[in-house]
Amino acid sequence: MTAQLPALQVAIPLICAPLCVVGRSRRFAWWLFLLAALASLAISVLLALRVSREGAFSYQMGGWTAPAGIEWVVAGYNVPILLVVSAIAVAVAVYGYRAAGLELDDWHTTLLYTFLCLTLTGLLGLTITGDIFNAFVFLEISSLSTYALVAMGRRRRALLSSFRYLVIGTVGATFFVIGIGLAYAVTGTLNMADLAARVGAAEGNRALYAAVVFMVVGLGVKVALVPLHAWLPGAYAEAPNVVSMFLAATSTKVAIYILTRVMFTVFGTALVFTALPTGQVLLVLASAAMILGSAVACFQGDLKYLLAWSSVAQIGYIMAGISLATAAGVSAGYLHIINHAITKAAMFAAAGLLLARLGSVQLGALAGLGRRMPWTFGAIVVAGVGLIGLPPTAGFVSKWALVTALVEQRQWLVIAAMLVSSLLAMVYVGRLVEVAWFRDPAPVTETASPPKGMVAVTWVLVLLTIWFGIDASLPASLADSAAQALLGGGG
Amino acid sequence: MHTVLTVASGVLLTLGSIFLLTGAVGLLRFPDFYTRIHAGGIAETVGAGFILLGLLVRPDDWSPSVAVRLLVILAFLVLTSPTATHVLAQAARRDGVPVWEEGDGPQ
Amino acid sequence: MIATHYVYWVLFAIMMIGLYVVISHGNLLKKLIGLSIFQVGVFLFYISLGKVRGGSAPIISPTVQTYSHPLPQVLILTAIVVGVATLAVGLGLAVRIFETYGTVEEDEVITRSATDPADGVPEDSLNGGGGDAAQGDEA
Amino acid sequence: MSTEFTLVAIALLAMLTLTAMIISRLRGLYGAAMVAALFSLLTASLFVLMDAVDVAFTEAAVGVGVSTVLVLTVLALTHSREAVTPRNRRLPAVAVVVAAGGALVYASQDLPAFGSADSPIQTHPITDVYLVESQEDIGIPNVVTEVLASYRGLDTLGELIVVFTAGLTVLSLLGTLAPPEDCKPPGRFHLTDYRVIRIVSGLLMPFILLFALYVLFHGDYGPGGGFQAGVIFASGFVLYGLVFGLDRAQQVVPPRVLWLLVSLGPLVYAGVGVTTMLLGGTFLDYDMLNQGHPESGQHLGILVVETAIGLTVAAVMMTIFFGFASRGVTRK
Repeated sequence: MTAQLPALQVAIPLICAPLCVVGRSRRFAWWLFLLAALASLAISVLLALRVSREGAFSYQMGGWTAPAGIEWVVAGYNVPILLVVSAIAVAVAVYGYRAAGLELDDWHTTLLYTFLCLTLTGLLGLTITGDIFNAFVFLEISSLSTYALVAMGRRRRALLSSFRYLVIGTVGATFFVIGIGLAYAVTGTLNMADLAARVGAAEGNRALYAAVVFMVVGLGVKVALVPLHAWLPGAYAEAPNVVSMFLAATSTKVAIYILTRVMFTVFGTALVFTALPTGQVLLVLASAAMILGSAVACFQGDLKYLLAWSSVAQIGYIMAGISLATAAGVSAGYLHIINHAITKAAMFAAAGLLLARLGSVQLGALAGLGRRMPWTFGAIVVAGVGLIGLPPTAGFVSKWALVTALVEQRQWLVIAAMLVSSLLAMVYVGRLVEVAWFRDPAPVTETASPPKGMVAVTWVLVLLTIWFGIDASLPASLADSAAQALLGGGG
Repeated sequence: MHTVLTVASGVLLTLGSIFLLTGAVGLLRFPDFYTRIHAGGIAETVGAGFILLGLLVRPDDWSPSVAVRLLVILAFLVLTSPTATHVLAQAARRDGVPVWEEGDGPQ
Repeated sequence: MIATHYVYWVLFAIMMIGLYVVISHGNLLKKLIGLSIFQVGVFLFYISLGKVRGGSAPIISPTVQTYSHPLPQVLILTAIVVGVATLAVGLGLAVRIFETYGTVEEDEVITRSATDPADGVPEDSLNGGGGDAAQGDEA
Repeated sequence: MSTEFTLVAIALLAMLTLTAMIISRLRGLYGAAMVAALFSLLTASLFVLMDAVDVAFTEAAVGVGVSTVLVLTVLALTHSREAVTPRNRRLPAVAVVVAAGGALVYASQDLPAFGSADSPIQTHPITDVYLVESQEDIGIPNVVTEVLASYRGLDTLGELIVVFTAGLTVLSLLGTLAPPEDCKPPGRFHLTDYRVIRIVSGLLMPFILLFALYVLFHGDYGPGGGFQAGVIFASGFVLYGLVFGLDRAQQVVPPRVLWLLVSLGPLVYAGVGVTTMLLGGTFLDYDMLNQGHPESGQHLGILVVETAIGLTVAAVMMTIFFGFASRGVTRK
């Protein structure tokens, strides 16, 4: 039965989605989503063990051998992503049990879990597939369900955010499809491994160069790399909080993964980084993202917008590591994917606690509440330290790895950008501290304390960031094997 | 026989094209909504009908299955196109679209 | 070059007309129509890649020798369906935006969103809902 | 390329470009929607010209049919006149278009000539797998159906999930379908009052539904398949709803049933996958369905899968249409 695990990884959440609709009950849908998340986590752990034991392996869909049929590949480079996505899904499921009902009516809660199942299906499928057009299909599944989730936000601005995301996202996906088409025209195949083998023969082909550009731009939209980040702040901040927590931790990370997969294992470093100036361009954009994201975050009056802009900056860190195209750089990027996913999930979870208690996360409404809600603000501060990248949090570990990789390549300007960005992060986290502890409390109507389950999930995530900050052996080994798999030319 | 059919087919196709063309001209040149849908309706039924008939009698690669399909298309065309024109005219009359009369000048 | 590549160039032009409409027009519905044009250009490009001179549709029959390639057609069948699904979702959003903002012009939506003090307030509390917390506690 | 082919292609491409430009200029959106339908029709003709009959069928059903009806319905619910585009929006648009277009033209220098038989696509080994070996492995004349439902069956499952998601999203945005009694059209005007349209659509209904079934089950031998069949089936009901009123259409297919049908398709499709896994194959390996005769297993699998697609597509299209249309009725 273990041979079937790759298919089950995606099939279980996929089947749970229509079942949620048939069940027509909020409770039932929640159970199904929890089941899907737990099953995915269990399966991804089993897959990770198998990869560490016997290396990469593939799964032939429909029994057709690779280029004719669709192939799924499990290897060092996607195992960490599978683990992160399904672990966050479990956290979101437990957290959402009480949190979702705070923002949505019964019927929309049922749909929320259905869409979460679909997003999970899309993200996992996108991660595991070894066929480039199949990747587009899963990308669209996750995108479409994400638009629906964002539009469920309580404020009417959520609708506009969702619409913008839809238009920008679809243009990005279409660019990706154009890139696939150009590569297909030159190689005649859609299978990633087969593509990689045939790309070498078509050296200097201008259509292939354009294919790289279109794919990087198209996926850049999904990654929300500056200047293609316009959809992100609105989408993250206006979505219901459970959704923000899930998306901020997973969706851009999966997009980054598929971008690295395309750059390193499909087109190869020789084409992407030597023949084309992709590395330099991406480094410049990543530096711009770090500074712009953190700077804009300092001026936000709404905690969720602040967190969303900080995500823009953090994506810059990850992209900086990856665009070095060295083992150390890619490994640092992966490490930051894992650590930032946990940190940002913890941050949004804490924001959700505030939303549950105050009904708003405007900074003005949080004034002086630090003493009254020590647990919530404690979580925010610890996770905030993680965003700045100070010890003993996980953020420090990955930033340290990133700086080491940058020094190795003598990218002093990028390091300078990182420093500026970290200082700015200190400003916006400091602002939160100042608002919470050093301002006169606003007269707030006291409501019941947030549900215990939500607090527990928040603190589990916070403690996890501290643990990975002290003992980084698990994420570091995952990241190292990912970098090895990507750069070792394993298709 | 073959030549006769080919010529007949050519004549029918030409006739159909002429009707389509006049329909298009009429659509542009007629003064008001009602006369325009008249032109459009003619093009749709008569023009397309002649073209289908022309294809039907074409002797090259003639086969019963294609002929039956053409006839079915013709039947549906005769059924739906006048209905559409009718509904358009009805809707225009209900909304009070004015009828052009002699001396109104072009719209 | 012209004789062998003209089809691609025209299709690229169509894609770019669509893309131009998406970016430059502020009307949400027009944006969606532009998006469809952009996508249709890409669909035609794929199909043109699979076409073979003198070929016919890939339905195997003993009388035909050359077939155009079936794979691009399959991909585009999928993509068309994805496209119409996106269109339907976009239209649904446009209807809701019109109902809450009273316009489907992006610029007007943004100005109304910025000047309207009610915008910071959750929509359902405006409607006199507010029973959410109670629901949460039941669970 | 033969001269006729080139002439027809150039004529169609010219008209296509022209219509695209007209759409971009038109500020009356009803007009733009109708020209967009024409654009789709031209596209479908080009697909036929380039031997993609299945795609042409789908584009005709989707672009000319579904999209147009949806856009028109939404225009009735919103504004149909576009404001003048501010000049400051044009510059970034031009910049993006010039960059992207430039990249494409640059790329086209190394693209294989249009229609060449020795391009990498045509010479890749999978061409033979699809066009020759498939006839022994599966034995269905329409290769597009084979590749769609079997070789790349997973893509098609994904596509079905996308359709499912779209249906749910529209429902989530526009609220649950209104009960039939709330969907009575406002009194004074009934399309049913027109005897001509009532009788003609009454005459057409059975043929439309019959045609949908034909398209579904004939997909193995000619253009067609689950998706097109679903769209045609739904269009029959849309016609019925338009002419006889939404309330009566919803009495024929109650919202509850629609809900079930919407989720039935993905369940059946994925269920086939799980079944083949339980029988010892991989996901969606239809060979397992009949182990003695893998060919007939493939036939069975493809048939079930196509039916599942047809069901869900029809149900989703009806849901979306009823969602938009009942919004209009209940809002008034």
